Amino acid sequence: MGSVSLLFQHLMNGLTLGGIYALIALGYTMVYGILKFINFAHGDILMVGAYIGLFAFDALRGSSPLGPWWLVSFFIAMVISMLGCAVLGMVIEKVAYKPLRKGSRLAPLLSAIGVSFILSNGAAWMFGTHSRKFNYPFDNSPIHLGGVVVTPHQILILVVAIVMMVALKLFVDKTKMGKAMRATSLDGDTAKLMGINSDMIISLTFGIGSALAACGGMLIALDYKVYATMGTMVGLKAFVAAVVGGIGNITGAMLGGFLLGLLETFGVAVLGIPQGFKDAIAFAVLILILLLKPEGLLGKVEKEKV
Amino acid sequence: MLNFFILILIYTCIYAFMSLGQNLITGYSGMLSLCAAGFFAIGSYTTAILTTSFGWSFWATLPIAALLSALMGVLIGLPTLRLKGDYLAIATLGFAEIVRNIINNWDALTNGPMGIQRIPMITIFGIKISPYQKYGFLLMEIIMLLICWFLFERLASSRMGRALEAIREDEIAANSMGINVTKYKVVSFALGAAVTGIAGCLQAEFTLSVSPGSYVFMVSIMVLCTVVLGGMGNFVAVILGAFIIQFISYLPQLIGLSNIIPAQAKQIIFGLILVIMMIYRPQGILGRKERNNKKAEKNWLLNKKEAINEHA
Amino acid sequence: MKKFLAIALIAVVAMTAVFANGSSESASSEIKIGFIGPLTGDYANYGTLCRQAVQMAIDECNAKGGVNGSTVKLIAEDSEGDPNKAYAAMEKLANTDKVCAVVGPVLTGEAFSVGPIACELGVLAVTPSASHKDVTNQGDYIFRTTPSDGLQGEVAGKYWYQILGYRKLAVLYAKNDYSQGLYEGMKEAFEADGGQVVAVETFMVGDKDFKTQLTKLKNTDAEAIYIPDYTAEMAQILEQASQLGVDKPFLSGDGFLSEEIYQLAGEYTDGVVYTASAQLEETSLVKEFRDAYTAKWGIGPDSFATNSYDATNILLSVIAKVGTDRKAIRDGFAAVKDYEGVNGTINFAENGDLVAYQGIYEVEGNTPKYVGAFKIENGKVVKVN
Amino acid sequence: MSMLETQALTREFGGVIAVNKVDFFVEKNMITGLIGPNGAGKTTLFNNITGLDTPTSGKVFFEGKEITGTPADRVCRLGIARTFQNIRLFKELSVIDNVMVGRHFHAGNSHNRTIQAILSYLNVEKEEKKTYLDAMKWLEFFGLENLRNEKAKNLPYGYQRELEIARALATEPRLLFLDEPAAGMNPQETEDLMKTIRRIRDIGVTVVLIEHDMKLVMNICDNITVLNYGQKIAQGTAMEIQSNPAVIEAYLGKDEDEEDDEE
Repeated sequence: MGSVSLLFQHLMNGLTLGGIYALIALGYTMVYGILKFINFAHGDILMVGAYIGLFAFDALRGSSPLGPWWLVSFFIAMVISMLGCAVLGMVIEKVAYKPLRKGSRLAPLLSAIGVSFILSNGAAWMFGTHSRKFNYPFDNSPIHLGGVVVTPHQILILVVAIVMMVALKLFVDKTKMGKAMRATSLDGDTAKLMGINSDMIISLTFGIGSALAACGGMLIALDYKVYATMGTMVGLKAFVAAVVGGIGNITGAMLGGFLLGLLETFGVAVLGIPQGFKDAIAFAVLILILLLKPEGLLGKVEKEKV
Repeated sequence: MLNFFILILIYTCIYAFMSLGQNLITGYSGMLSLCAAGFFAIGSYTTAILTTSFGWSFWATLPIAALLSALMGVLIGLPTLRLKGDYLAIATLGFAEIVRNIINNWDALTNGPMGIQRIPMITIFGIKISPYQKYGFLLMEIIMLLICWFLFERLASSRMGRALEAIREDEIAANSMGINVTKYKVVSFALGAAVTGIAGCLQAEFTLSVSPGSYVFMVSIMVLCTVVLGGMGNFVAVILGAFIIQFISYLPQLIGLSNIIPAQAKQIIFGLILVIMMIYRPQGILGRKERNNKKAEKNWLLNKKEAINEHA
Repeated sequence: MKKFLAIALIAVVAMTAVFANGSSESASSEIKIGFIGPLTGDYANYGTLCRQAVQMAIDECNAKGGVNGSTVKLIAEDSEGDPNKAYAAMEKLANTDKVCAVVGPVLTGEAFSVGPIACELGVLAVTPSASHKDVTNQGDYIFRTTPSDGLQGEVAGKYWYQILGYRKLAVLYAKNDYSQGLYEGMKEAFEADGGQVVAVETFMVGDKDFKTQLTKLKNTDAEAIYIPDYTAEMAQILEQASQLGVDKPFLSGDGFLSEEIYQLAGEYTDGVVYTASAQLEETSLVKEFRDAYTAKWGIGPDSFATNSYDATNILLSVIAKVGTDRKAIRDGFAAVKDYEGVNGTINFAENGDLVAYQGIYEVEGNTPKYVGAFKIENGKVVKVN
Repeated sequence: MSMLETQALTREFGGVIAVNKVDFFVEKNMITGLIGPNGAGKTTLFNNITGLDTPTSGKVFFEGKEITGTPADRVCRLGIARTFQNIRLFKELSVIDNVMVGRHFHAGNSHNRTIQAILSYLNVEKEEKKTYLDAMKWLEFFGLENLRNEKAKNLPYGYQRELEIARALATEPRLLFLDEPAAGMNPQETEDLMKTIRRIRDIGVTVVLIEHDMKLVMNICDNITVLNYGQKIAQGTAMEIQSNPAVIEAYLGKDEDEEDDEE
């Protein structure tokens, strides 16, 4: 393998990793944009989504052989999982976050950490601590492009991430609901005065964010398996990606996700950062971005009024 | 049974040290830091390395560990403390992870994943304080804790404490009142880090071994839980919180039901505590300690009376 | 506030009452055995598998009428993978529950914090899985039913060099005590023979993406890749290696002796050669144990669970012989000779190490094939029998 | 030279010029008013002088020394204090503690800062007593001493405004900036405020205020500067300003209570 194709292989690896971050960051950025706190439980909702998807998929496809029906079942399972997580997200919001909206900024964050603990340990309790395999709904034999190897699943992640981004962007920019969301994220109280039911909008945003997490969870699970703590680290990284891109900005979340994936891959592969410090890259990037451009790459400047 | 109770008290003291630090950082200055585990690790490894590889006495490593943790506090603090709430939380969480990565990967210094064993016991005037005879160890811890608690309480009641509270309430206004916000934030962060480092030293001396598995994110969460449960901005409350959290933490074992209760129950309970406390009692069990100006007020009333008398 | 404080206090008092109650119920006809391992956290899976094996051995024993008429009770403690918690667990098991011996701890780091106190308190601790070579050198009261890294690594390194004929190896291991211990043991033996470890990549526990490391290893001139890791991670590595078209053979350690790997990695396991405990081919014990375990817990045992099962059974047989005195149990345990366990014939060395032959397995398709038991004689790998 | 002077002070926010080459003067022992329509750049000018913001270009001089870009806490120590348009009290602290924060950098008496820190740590009680007495003087100045143990957030609005001024005065400034002190007050309260501002001037503190209440401004200000679209369009006494055509044009048809002042 020549050094150029090696570089391309790393690029491909980085892009898929980034695609995963981007996909989760989309949900993160929506929720943060509107509620202004880190939903620590986002990664755990993702995990619940993966479990729901796994069970639904296995039940639907039954013992039929790999074929088109698998693919259909997979997408039906994805819809079920997304709906399930949307409901879960809305319930969590209502129970654990809504009562805290007026309190100190610390309160919802701590509550979110609590929810995260309940979800991940509850799942370990109910489903056991071992990893479960999520079968590919299609033939995942690698495709060779020159010296570079790509799997159909990698392509699926990239495609889904981009489709989700475009759909989300259209939804937020073009629909009435999306406009209400933007208004609520800018100023919840004023939006309320303008006749927007901001409680409903926040709940809805949470639902959509959680559904996105479920979708991401299922796609990750194909590669990474399903287990109780699967969402923790990837959730944090996705948050970093969302911040790097500019929190609340959908395109920014994508950009941040890909950038982070590439940085992690190239940092280790090319710049020679020891593998043990791979996770540190994300946090170092976060600190740097917050210092140099706190609003993120594509974010808007928000100055505190004095 | 009593024996195990003493053990819980020993862990309570270790966590109480960390909660004092977390309380100064979060309760007083209002910064949500999630890197207690990082400073804890720095303290533990400083003691472990200096006592085993260099033959230092525990008492000599103590100030070094505190200083090193404080220095790390400054290093992480300077760039990150201007970040607001959530961002600071993630950045400090990241820092704790970086510390864990370092101790896990720097084999030459920390012996990597294997950790360091055979740490010599603490001696005072030639008397060994063996962790196996727990009473002596507990007594030593309590004395040290009381000293730290006294110093922190006094710090909080001084003008520095007031400045920190002002910063927590409104940074911009505090800044405009002549308070160097960055300096005070960094100092409180460093002091909090130092006392957390001391907790690490004690931990190392109690188990007589250190390894990276002890310095995980869960530790930071437990410390935060402790402060939230007891009451932010109240040093007595957080010590109480440390006791309750440790108690709950070992509860399944205490009541001899660890076979029946699933292992995850404890973590689920922690989660529930956080959520329920935030909804129903965000100020914690004891709540914030109001600043006490009683003596100064009395002095003022006295002065006033004198002035009136003179006038008359 | 006062109301709240009162409630909190009442709660504490109530809990204390309950716990006082809980620990005073010590029936005289009960034999208590402790277990320490991670039941939550990153390593929960491995601890849980071990605990289930211990539970199973005890249940079987009780079903047969217990030990000398007394029922055996398991008290399992969660260490969360944290050595400090493991330490507390040992304290508690020894002093509060008054167990007569402990199976565990599961992880090497835990074994290092538990070892000294086990020896101090005089409670036998038999670890099914802490393989670091120094674990048993901490004192008289710590034994293990897993071969030390020294042995496993030595056989592995020599087997790769002498039998498989590899001269250049690449390694991908987790930065944890288990993987690093095996890697270091293997490297020493392999390089002593004249082999060369040409590339070493690591990862952190919890990582799921190994493409960067594998892409780098793919482009070295190593003839094979050694992955002495835990099950779930190896499954990931094998799958991603296949996706990246890594055509080098994979070598592994006893983490591979697990049904889970075949469920997770399926056809990617084909061709892997690994070291694990030796077994006597003719006994049906292995299969019986596997089937019983799977039937009981719904998931197959791994090698650590198997070791736990053996450890518990040996312990029970020793207690049957010498009673519940801790010192007597320790001495009885050390005196065990040629115990026929699931893992074969078990003997202990002076320091508490398992005296064992090392088994070599080769995966064909989806099933491991037992190549045989091996030992080292004068620096040469020799097949036993 | 005036007590405070800005020279061509300019502040840009991403292409928007909030303050454009403003030369602003404050004379000692006078009450200076700063007026202008919403968004004229008044608060931005305040922020750039008091160190909460850094000018893009231009200079600020205080008592002959350049203080451009000096951080807010140092500006305060130099003798310039301020209040805020949207009251920024330390809400959870008591009234007296709020004022005591203002005494922060006056506490302690040694010149060596390390020694001072240690001393003040050893003498917490003594130091606190003195700080309390000093702070109390300012509460008494406003007649708020009986509310001293209330939490700041529980005070009625008018008292909160006064408390904020008391807190600023506790830093012993020679120059005091008040950002819309009369906002939200009823006529009676405004009347009282005017008296208070005069009393502050009489104890030797120079006052600068931003205000929309023209009656108040015209009544008490010795000197008035008018900003519009970031530029200074007029300066002079109340009489001069009232007859200035540029000012009249700027204000014509403008609703004074439209919206908050922008930066």
